[in-house]
Amino acid sequence: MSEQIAFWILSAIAVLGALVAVRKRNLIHGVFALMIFFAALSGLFLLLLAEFIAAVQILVYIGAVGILLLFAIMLTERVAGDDGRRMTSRGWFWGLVVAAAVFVVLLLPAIQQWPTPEVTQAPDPSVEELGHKLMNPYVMTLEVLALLLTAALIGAVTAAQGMRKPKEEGSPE
Amino acid sequence: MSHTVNHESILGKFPGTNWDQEAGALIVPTVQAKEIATWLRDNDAFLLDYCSNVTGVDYLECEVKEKVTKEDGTVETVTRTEPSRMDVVYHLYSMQKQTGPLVFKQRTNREQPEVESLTPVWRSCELQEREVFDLFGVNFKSHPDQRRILMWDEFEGHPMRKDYTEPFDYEWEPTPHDEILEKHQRGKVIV
Amino acid sequence: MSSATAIAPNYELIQQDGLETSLLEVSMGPHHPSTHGVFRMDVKLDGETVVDLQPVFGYLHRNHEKLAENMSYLGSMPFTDRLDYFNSMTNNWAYALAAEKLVEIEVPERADYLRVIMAELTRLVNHVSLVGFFINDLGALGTPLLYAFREREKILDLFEQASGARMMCNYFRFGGLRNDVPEGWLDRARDVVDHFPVFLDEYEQLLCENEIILSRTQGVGCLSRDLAISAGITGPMLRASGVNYDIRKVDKYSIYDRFQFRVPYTDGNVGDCYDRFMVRMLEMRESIRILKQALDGIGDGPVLGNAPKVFKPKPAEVYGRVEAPKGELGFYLIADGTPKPYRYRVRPPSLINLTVLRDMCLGQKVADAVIILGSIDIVLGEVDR
Amino acid sequence: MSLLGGGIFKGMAVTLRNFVGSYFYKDRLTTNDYSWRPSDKLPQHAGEYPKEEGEQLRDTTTVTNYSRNFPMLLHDGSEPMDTIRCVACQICERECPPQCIYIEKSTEKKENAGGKPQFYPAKFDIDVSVCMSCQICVEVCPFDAIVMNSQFELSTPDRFGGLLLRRDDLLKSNDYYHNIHPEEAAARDKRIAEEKAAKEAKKKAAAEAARKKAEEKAKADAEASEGTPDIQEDAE
Amino acid sequence: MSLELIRDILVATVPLLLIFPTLFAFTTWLERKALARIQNRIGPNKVGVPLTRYGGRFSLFGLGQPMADGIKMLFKENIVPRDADRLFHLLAPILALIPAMLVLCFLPIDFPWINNIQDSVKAFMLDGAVIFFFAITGLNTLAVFMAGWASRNKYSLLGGMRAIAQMVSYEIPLVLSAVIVVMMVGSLNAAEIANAQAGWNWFIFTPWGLAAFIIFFIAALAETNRSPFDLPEAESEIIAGYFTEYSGFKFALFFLGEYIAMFAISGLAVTLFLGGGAGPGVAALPWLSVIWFLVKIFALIAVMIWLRGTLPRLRVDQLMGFAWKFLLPLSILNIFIAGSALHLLAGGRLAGLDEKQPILRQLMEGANPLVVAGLWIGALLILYVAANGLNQLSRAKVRPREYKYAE
Repeated sequence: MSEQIAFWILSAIAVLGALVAVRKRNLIHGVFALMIFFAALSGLFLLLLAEFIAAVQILVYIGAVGILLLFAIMLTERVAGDDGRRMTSRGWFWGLVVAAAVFVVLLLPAIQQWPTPEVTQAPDPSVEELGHKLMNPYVMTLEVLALLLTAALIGAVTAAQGMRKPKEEGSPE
Repeated sequence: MSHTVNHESILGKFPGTNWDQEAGALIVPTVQAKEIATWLRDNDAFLLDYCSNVTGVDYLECEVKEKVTKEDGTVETVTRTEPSRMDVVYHLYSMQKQTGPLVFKQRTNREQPEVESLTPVWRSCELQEREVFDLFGVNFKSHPDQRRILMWDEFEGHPMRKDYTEPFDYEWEPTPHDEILEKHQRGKVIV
Repeated sequence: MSSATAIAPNYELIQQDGLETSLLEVSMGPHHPSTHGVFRMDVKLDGETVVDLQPVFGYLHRNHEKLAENMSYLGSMPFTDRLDYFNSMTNNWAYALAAEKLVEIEVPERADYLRVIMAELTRLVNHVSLVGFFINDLGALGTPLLYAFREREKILDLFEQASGARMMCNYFRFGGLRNDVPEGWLDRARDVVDHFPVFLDEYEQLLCENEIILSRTQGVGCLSRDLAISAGITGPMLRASGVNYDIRKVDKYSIYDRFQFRVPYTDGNVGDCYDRFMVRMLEMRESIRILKQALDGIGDGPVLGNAPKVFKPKPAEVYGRVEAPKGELGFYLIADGTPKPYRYRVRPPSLINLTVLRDMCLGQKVADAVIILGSIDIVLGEVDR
Repeated sequence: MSLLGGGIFKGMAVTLRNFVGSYFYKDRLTTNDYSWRPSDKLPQHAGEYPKEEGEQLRDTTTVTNYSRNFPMLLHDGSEPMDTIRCVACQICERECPPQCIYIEKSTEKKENAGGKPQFYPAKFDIDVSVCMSCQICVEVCPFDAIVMNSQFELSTPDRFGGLLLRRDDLLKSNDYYHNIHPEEAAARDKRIAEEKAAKEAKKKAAAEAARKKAEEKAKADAEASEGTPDIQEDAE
Repeated sequence: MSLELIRDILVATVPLLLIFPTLFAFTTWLERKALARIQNRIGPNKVGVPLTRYGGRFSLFGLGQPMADGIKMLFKENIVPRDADRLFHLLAPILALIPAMLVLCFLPIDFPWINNIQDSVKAFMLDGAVIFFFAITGLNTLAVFMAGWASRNKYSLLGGMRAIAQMVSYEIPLVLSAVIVVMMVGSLNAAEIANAQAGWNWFIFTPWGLAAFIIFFIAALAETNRSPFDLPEAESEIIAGYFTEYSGFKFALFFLGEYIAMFAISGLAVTLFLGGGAGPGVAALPWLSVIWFLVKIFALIAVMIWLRGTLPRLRVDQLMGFAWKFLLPLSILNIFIAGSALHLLAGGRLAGLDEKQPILRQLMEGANPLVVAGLWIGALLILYVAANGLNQLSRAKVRPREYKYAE
């Protein structure tokens, strides 16, 4: 019974957070609303007893992506959004239609009770199990991912470096 | 005192300059000022590479009584009116030769005081010339950044001039010493 | 020439298309914890790097020179205490030296010895407090500063017993000193001077090999030899840039030629904040040597020479200068026969040492600009007069 | 440097030594505890502070007997206005650099301690908010009438009137002066005594010389009246 | 929601909310007294119970000072800059406090009232404690930036940006040095890590454990903006950094958040390296482990205060260089050394070790002392040479200089 209440509260917070993130004119408020959404999501993971994923969710999404968004915001102008520019893109009608279509497709299984695939064996969400899986069958994907990330890191550094090329060569240190 | 700088050779080389014996200073026409200054700095005999002090002196119109001994030996005082003028005084030293001050003066009138800036020759004159501009009103030609240094920019007048009268002190507050203030108004007003 | 508007010559800001980054203009204003008084620096920052720096003076300007021109010669002696309020004794001495040149008074032997003792004690006070403030700007929360102030207290007590006041001593007169030191003062002075090297060893052990201080101060705010000479820099800052020029050795004024002491300086290829900090630490040890010799050599006798009752010098023009702890402090006096000076000019070492603040700070970080200002050792009473 | 963090550890050793030292060597602690005093003994107003003679802020440990603060007028005997030393010559008012002394001379003269009729200052105000305790007035005063006090608790609620010390607040007795600055007071009294002695001696010498001259003149008239032959033996 | 579950959760968390703020008050007093004594001062001794009849007062050695500060902070006027972002100006101190308090419950201090609650709650709290710890302390960066941005003040903006750069780059060495301990114990559970170091075989006594502890401690200093790394609130450069515009109780909240973060991170250091509640006499009196845990925390805090009294501050680029060019490579190297040494020692039976017994004792009896000694010295040597090499690499030119004298 308590899980039901917790689930409804958390999902309500999640939806609210997402809505605020979209509607808010002030970018900073938008980013912080997004982070509330991530926190609610991590709460939902906890409800599913997958606490490693919940922790990683907080660590990665709020800790890293959030900060990245803040860095990006610091570089843009007119963040407070109080300068009266209205952005009414003309194609809002077609946007609404596509959104409705996606919603319908999502709702179909719930309405017609399609036979949900049997869960063969309840996945053991513990960290140890995850560690073993990562190391044996999926070690290749892990290495490729690592390579990809380092490449992205080096790319970012060279891009940032290029922006301000201090001319003085003999600068100390 | 570290040994002083002999000035005869300068007078020789630059006819425009003359030597004010009583003050012990080299009077230099503003036109040649920069040329002489660079020569003094680079010439091996002087190497005056350090300009220690730059300041202005304001002389008002005043009568000077002098004792003039006429041919027949009688001494009688004649009053001569000294014209008003404004001096900019430079004290030059040499750090390599460790020789004493050579006092180097540029003279100009008090109405539009205009003097050659020596900041390109010695960087130490930069702030001090700005101060002379601020407090005396002397305009320094080709000074890189001539602004008021001590007073705020909207301040009119040049406080260090002898004929400067204080503006009304609008921030005046009733103080116990207002009896003293009135006494001052009656008695001596700070010139 | 570095004109006022050009941003740092050696620093070119590439404008990325569509991304005009504006410079962050911060005014490290008159009310800032590390500007040693009311002094403002308008700093243009690109991120953390200083791109342009404009010093602004004048917040403490009370036109000391105009006051002096409307007051008797003796009347402006107490005002010289307030020029560089850390070293009132050396300010008095510079003024007294200039005035004595006007009237050719002969200063008695004991007065000269006491003058040297007072000046060297002031140099200790100034250098100790400066090193304390400098390390405090680096971020050490007050510990070195409070050690320095503990030693400074002892010396200020000596000043209070001699002249009646700790900082505003008003102790020198034309031709000698106002009154003799109370008996027992010289022994107390000897104890303070004997304990000082012990304190300096502890201080050097705390500061001189600390990696953080070394990496924070070395290579920061470099001042070349010829820029230093041309910009009229004097005092420890000049000697840190490699020029061996100490007015006590050059002019040999008063009785400095009787004492053996050395002048520390560098070979001039770096001249950064670390050199300025170390030159001051070594200068303190030399001052202690002078003090020891002076305390041994002092004799008895009168303290005030045959000073005339009313000081009315003949018309003359004089420039007297002294090696103040901050640099060359000079007084340019023009007398016109009345008891008031016609022109009274103070040559402030702090103001002129600030000429190169902008050149040293360009391209450095904000934290370095604060330290460079700290290493120049300015006191606003003297800068703004 | 030798060890990687060598310098930092040395520095930490110094602070540790100071930390431990401050518990054992009491002379390291230079901050002396400004002694706490019950509120009734705090000064209410600069003017009426210690009316009874000689009461000095004994228990503040910070005041040494050399420190000078604001000036005070001296009087010798017990009744201030009878034995005041100041003769309102206004030299100190002229010489004072910040111009903070204001004197109004009395119209008629009054007997002072030495019996000679003298002027006295009807009004003698020092504006303590302007005075910078530079001791120039003490130096230029020919009558040793003004000396420096070491009383520093002068805070007053009223910004204007409170900081203008009138003549009666400034007047202090000579033995109060001996109490706060013993050495200086003793030296000053000795100098005054010597000058007085020298003056008496000179006066006595002058009186004696005058008397001797009067006798010679009397003797000379006597001879002149007897005849003129023995002029030459007077000459040598 | 069964009532016992709620009761157990409250029993597990509410006492923490009471104990640690009082410890915070005690630490502020300790810090001010210790700093004062380092600087040859006496420190606060004026606040106390006024015994008016005798004219004196009992100053209880200045312990009244934190209370006085707390009350003062309550009554100070709460200034909000005119064009500040009101909502975030208020939220920032709260967000600074939440993660610090939240993280406290992951510390395996077995208070007497802890062990009679359902082990499901206890298990949940301590399982995966290490990973949750780092996840939630990451939130602190958000709070600092929010404060910096919301105050609309150039100095706080500078302070906020410095704080982000510093925390992001010091989190990596922090996590990597914790990885070594997790590798040795084989589980993320804080209680298991603490029990694995029962008796005297704490992980700090192994060379890679010692290196990891030093890196962890330096990174912890940077994470909580303490002494040599207190750049975000550098008084001499940017006034008070991100909390320039804060006054009154919001400033006190920041202060409380910083100190609780200090407690939390030194608590984790104690759990990982100094054997949690382990110490002499714990076998005899089990409640002694709590005392030992707090004593070790206060030892670490004393070192932090000592550093604050001695060291000046690093510059921003040196701070970054130190993290990326010195701590990071060293911690990666340390992981390799620890991994290879454990492999050599345990020889493949690493998985077979049971958690109940202290890990090190099991590893030790297996191998002969010669190999162990060789491993120990070899690891220490490699680490020291690597540290010196890296230091020379990044700051080679920094040396005390010689000076000339002129007669």
